[in-house]
Amino acid sequence: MTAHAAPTPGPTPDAGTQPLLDVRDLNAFYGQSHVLHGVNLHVNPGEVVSLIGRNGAGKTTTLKSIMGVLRSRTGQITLGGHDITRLPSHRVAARGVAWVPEERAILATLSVKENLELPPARRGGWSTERTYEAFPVLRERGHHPGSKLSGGEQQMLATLRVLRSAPTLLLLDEPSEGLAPVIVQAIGRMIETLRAEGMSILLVEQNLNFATRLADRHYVFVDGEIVDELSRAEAHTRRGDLLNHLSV
Amino acid sequence: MTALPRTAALTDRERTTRAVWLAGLGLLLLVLPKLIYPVLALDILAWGLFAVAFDLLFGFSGLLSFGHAAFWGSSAYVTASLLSNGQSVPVALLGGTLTALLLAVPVAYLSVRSAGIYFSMITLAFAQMISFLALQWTDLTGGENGLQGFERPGFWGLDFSDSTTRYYVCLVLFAVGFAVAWRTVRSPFGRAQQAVRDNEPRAQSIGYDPQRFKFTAFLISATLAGLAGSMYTFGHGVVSLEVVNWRTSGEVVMMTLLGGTTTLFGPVIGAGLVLILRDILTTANLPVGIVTGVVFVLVVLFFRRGVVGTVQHWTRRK
Amino acid sequence: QTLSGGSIRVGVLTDLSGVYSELSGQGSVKAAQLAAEDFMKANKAYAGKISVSGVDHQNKADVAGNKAAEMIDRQGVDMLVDLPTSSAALSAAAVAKGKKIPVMVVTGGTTALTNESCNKYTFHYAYDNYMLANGTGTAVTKRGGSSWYIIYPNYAFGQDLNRQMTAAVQENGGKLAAPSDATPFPNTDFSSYLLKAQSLKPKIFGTMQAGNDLVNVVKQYNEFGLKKQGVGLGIGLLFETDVAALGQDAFAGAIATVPWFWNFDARSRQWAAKFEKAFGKKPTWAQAGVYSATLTYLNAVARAKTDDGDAVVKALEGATFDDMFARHATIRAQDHRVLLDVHTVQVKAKADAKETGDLFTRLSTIPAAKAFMPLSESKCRM
Amino acid sequence: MNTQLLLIQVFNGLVNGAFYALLSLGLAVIFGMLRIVNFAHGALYMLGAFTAFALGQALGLGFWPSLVIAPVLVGLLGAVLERTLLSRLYGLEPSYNLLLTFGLTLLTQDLVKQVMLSRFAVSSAPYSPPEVLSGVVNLGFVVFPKYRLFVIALSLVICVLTWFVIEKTRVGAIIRASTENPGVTRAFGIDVGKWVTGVFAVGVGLAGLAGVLAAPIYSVEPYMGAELIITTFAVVVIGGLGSILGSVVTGFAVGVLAAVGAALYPPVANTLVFVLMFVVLLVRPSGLFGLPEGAR
Amino acid sequence: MTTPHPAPTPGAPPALEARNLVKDFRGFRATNDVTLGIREGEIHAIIGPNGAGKTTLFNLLSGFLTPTSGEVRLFGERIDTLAPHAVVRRGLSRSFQISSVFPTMTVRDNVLVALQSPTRLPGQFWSRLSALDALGERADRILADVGLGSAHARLAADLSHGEKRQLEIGISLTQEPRVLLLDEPTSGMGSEGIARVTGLVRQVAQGRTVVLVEHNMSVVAELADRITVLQYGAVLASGAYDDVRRDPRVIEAYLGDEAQL
Ligand SMILES: Nc1ncnc2c1ncn2[C@@H]1O[C@H](COP(=O)(O)OP(=O)(O)OP(=O)(O)O)[C@@H](O)[C@H]1O
Ligand SMILES: Nc1ncnc2c1ncn2[C@@H]1O[C@H](COP(=O)(O)OP(=O)(O)OP(=O)(O)O)[C@@H](O)[C@H]1O
Ligand SMILES: [Mg+2]
Ligand SMILES: [Mg+2]
Repeated sequence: MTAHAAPTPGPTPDAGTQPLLDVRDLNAFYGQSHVLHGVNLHVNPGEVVSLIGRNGAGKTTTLKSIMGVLRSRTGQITLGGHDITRLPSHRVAARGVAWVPEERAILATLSVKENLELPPARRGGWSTERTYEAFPVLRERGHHPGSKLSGGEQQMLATLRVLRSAPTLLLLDEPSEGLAPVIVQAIGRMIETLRAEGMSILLVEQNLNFATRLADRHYVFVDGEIVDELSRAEAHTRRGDLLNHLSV
Repeated sequence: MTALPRTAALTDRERTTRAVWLAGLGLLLLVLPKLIYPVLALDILAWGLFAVAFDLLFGFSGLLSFGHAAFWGSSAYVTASLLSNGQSVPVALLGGTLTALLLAVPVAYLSVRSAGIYFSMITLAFAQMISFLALQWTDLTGGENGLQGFERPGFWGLDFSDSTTRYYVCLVLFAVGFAVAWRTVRSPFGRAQQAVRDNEPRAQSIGYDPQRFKFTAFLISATLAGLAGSMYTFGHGVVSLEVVNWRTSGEVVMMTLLGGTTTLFGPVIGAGLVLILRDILTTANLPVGIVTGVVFVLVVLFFRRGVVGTVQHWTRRK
Repeated sequence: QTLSGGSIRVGVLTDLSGVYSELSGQGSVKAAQLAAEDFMKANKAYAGKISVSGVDHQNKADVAGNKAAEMIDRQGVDMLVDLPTSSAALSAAAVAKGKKIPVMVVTGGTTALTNESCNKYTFHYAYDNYMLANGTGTAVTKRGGSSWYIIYPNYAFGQDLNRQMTAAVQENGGKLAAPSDATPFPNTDFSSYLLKAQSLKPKIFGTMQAGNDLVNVVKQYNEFGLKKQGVGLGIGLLFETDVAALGQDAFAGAIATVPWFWNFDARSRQWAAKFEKAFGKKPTWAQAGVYSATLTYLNAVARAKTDDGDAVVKALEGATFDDMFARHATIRAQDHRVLLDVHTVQVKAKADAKETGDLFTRLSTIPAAKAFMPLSESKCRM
Repeated sequence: MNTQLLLIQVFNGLVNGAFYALLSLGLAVIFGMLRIVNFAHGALYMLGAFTAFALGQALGLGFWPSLVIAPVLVGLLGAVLERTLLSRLYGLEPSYNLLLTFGLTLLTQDLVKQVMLSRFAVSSAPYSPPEVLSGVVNLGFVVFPKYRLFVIALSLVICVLTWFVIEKTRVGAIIRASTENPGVTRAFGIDVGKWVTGVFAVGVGLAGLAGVLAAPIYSVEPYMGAELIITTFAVVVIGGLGSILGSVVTGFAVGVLAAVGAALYPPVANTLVFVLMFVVLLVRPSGLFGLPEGAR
Repeated sequence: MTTPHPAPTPGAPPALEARNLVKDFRGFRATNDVTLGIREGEIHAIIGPNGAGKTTLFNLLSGFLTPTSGEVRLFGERIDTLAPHAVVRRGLSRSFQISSVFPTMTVRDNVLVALQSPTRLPGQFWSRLSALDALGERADRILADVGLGSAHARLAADLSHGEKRQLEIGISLTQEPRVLLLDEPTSGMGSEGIARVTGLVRQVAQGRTVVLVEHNMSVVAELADRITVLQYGAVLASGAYDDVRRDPRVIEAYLGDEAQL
């Protein structure tokens, strides 16, 4: 438990910019088991923030809690100043949050195209055409069942489809998993473009190189708690600490 | 980590709980004919074993048969017909049970290739054909009049015209059937069966042939259903078309779910509850459908694990 | 008098919740109660000594057997009455036989009761297939229904009815316009048979369906306009409730045979009025039959001076009697068929009905001796 | 069998097929998309017929208004049932749905029976076709009731319409997604509950519509849907679970086949559909129009 | 650069061999004439862009798919017409790219049920579960090896993504196959898990043949004796890691910037 784990509540030092997402004292449960213990974190507008930690540390659980998919939790989650703790997830989505779950969650009974076009389109969101241009393979396989895509293709589809809704905050759970190095690089470039377009991103990653290259700040999870927070620069200078947290 | 690891101590406790259940059920069944009318008690044994047989396939293999009446019913008819032709009771019981087993071979072979609702429908289709056959083949089945009034000649000095004697004979058969089911689900075979149910491709990838396990489970289940069906005939001394009707297949599903699937005791308790409810309704002057309908709805909404499952859940949490 | 348990207990084993509950059901229980009351009034020695209980067998053979046994063993029931659904009736009869308790089957119609499945303690009251088919077939053919096209549900009841009906038609000089057709059972759509009837143009379209199947046949008979095309309707088994289900006009002109109907004559009306006052509805013939059967049994007890099964059976066998339901009745000792006068009736159009529930015009009465299967044909060996 | 008789049977079969198609369409919509084995479908069909009858008795409404109002009422009831009862079971074993809807079937049947007996004093309710459609028309080879032709036509229209809405619009994809993975779908900003309720109501409404259409030709009684539902399940399975097109085509085809089969050998009529199903499933384990795999 | 495939020692067939394998999915050719020989005892990596057909190739090799044409041989014996469970019996076992475990069983039972499979026990519906006790020790060792020792009593359904991946590997190890196919064994794992799995693969590779699909190049670099690169369902290149890494076609299609690593 370190002192600088919890960001100071209230207005942030740089006046006028209120965090886009603010999570305070989040506790989450699966039935009897208490998985998150008082997590505090925030994401500023236009920022890429990563959550890193060992398997089972609680990263995915944090994203699910923000999205309102996991309902048994306490604490407060605000988005742009509005309390979204109690909103059902479709209302959270309507406020501009998009979630790319781990394990891809491709809908097997839908074709690739249907998967792609499932999230409601919003102004400024990616059109089907734009997606196809970015990843032509999806056009090629458009009418195949979503479940028949290769693992990596599924990962791309999962990441791209939520862009239709032009989210302001993107929750990405291990977007580089199972992707070929060239595609990982492409996804990295895409994240940079999105940030440039003003999107905020909360990123869960196991691929440390990928995360440290992209994120402005890092939260380190150990056993359901945030034990450290590193800036972009610190991620390089304190790499030893970081690796320490990630092993036993 | 806050997850609850299952320690050895807990397993011991579970073992104790299980023993308590077993003893309780055994004791209850021993005195049952004193508590309720013996023929009704006998009915509970037969239907209870039927439900256990069904659950062996449904709960433990994930295959919902909607045609189990075919095995129960054909065994019931064959038993009755053997008795009518002057065969002794053991021969009749055995004949009925074997009929179910024989019938199950082609049905199992054809149906375990499908899964989910398709499996249910194939078994239903098969049962419908058996039911059609029973309606048409009046020489064997007596058509809609059914078969009744056949002898149940005594054996080993037992007098089968006494319903209490019949009950205890059936209790022995029930115990045998229940033990087979018990052993099966708690054997390495049962484990493999569960693996196939949980994740078929994965089971294959570690060397299991899913078809083989489903097929074997089907045969065991159908045979036990057959044993139950012959007990039913032996107990009642009547068989009518009802035994091959799809409603019978449906009823056994309901009993199992009501009592709690994959609990083994559950189906027996479920059968008991349904039959006792049905018995109460014969004189209660309440509309049968409304009462049973409400019971089912309430059970699904509030006691989803079934009676036994719910109790187990409570005790486990404590 | 020696009564087991000091009293006579009448058990009405019937359908209180299913398809027959409207035509027998609680009404049958009430009818048995009326019989007990009437009997106690007439025989002061038995006052307060008769009780009636009704039990639902849910139309299931196993439940019927179970309940019969339990009523006899646990409640000390001395006789069973009503018993709709053939398999349930046979099952209860088999159980009662083992316990030497008389059974009066009223609403169950299978001829097996007085043939291969007959037994010393079972009596068959009111009607059976033979009487229905024979009555209607004879009456209709005699009235000029010379050509027939018959359909029957393809199970023992229907096949039996068809056989008897065909025989009756042919015996009286009628012809079949085409061989009878077996229909699936149960069935909702009869259009192909009705279209066939349309092209055959027989004088009479005979339907051996019962219950809902009958209602469907008649509904579609009207829909296909057969009545307008001059094809008459002959019905195998008709209950008052069937007529109510479609409205009287749908059935108007149809001919059937019944053992009784409430406004048949003054005696029956009088009883019907009493029943209606007690129960709130007009009696069906099945309910009236239960009344009569119960009374007949009680009278036999009075004659035997005991409710011992064997003695009562002896008193019943060969008895002749006459009540508001059973006219010129005899109980045939050899097969326990209760013989009584039956009536061929025609359904009235609504406009011709003089009061509510006025359904039938009597065409003819078949005397008891001729109405039922002759003993020579019976397969009963008791 | 001569061609005239064959033609007649085809027409008869189409009428039965129209009912199979409407019912299996509703079932396919509900099962295919919501994964609910709606056992109560037959009871809701019956409720459609009964509502038409009751509307006539209580409010004097004729066939035409009932044809619209009764299905809507049944659909609304469906929506209520889905919201209050079925929605509690999502994510659980489908067998719970089966048990629940089975219970609802028993309940509905007996409730209607009580109402019929106590309020209308009949155990089976009379209902006739509307004036314009009563009577027969001569089709040359056969004299056929007008009303039956109307049934064939209307059900065809409804089937095509439903097929179009589901297969040619986004609705189908949304619903399938909602049932396959409600969590993720909701997280896309789709109000899963609303869609699911809507689809259930429409599926059930189709059963109600079939019921109203049946009222003038079949006996209107509490158990009129009980046997029918089993046959309809078979039809849905032959067509391939969840296939809208499959259920419609198979509905009509089975109707015709059964009618022709019954004319050749009447006793099989009730069993024919099951034999058919058996054979189809042996050859094509996921039904005629079903997707192989992934359809579970 | 493509090395000729047959085995080095004449007479000894390769451990696993694919000859002219083709797989079509409704007009789409996912595997295009793949010929491949895996030498006994080597660790062979298969890499290639997403959708190149690596998993499909595994499915063909392990019997989960039947090839449209071509054949698969395991120690010289044809296995492409066999069902997956029969292939396992002949000594080839695999893991799945997307974790595939038995959700209603505990972690330990997941491993136990896999361990009992090659024994005679599964057919015996009359014997007791305690018959499995003999396998318990092995199960615990495997769990410790994959880092799930403390999680042995939890339900597999309740594991986190990475933990499921670990169990996935554990189940695959139970069969003690002569040839082991691992589909992206380190995906979804953190650095600790990756290190563990790398060590584990090296350890189990003693005396067996391992084929692995990986996108993590450092893992490939560390483990693989030889590499085959697939693209559009066909073999693009094959050889030692350092050779393949420098192949411009491989860099363009697959490695990108990472080639400099
Ligand atoms: N059953 C199937 N039906 C149709 N297409 C399929 C099927 N299985 C795989 N494919 C297609 O075949 C191609 C190869 O898929 P495969 O899963 O083998 O790729 P991969 O090399 O394993 O990719 P990744 O690295 O992303 O896992 C993909 O384009 C995929 O969409
Ligand atoms: N459905 C569940 N039921 C019970 N426990 C769960 C469930 N899902 C996750 N857990 C447990 O909660 C803890 C946190 O899991 P979470 O999925 O958030 O981990 P993670 O940090 O995302 O790990 P990974 O990198 O492996 O995906 C783990 O111990 C996990 O086992
Ligand atoms: Mg995770
Ligand atoms: Mg792959």
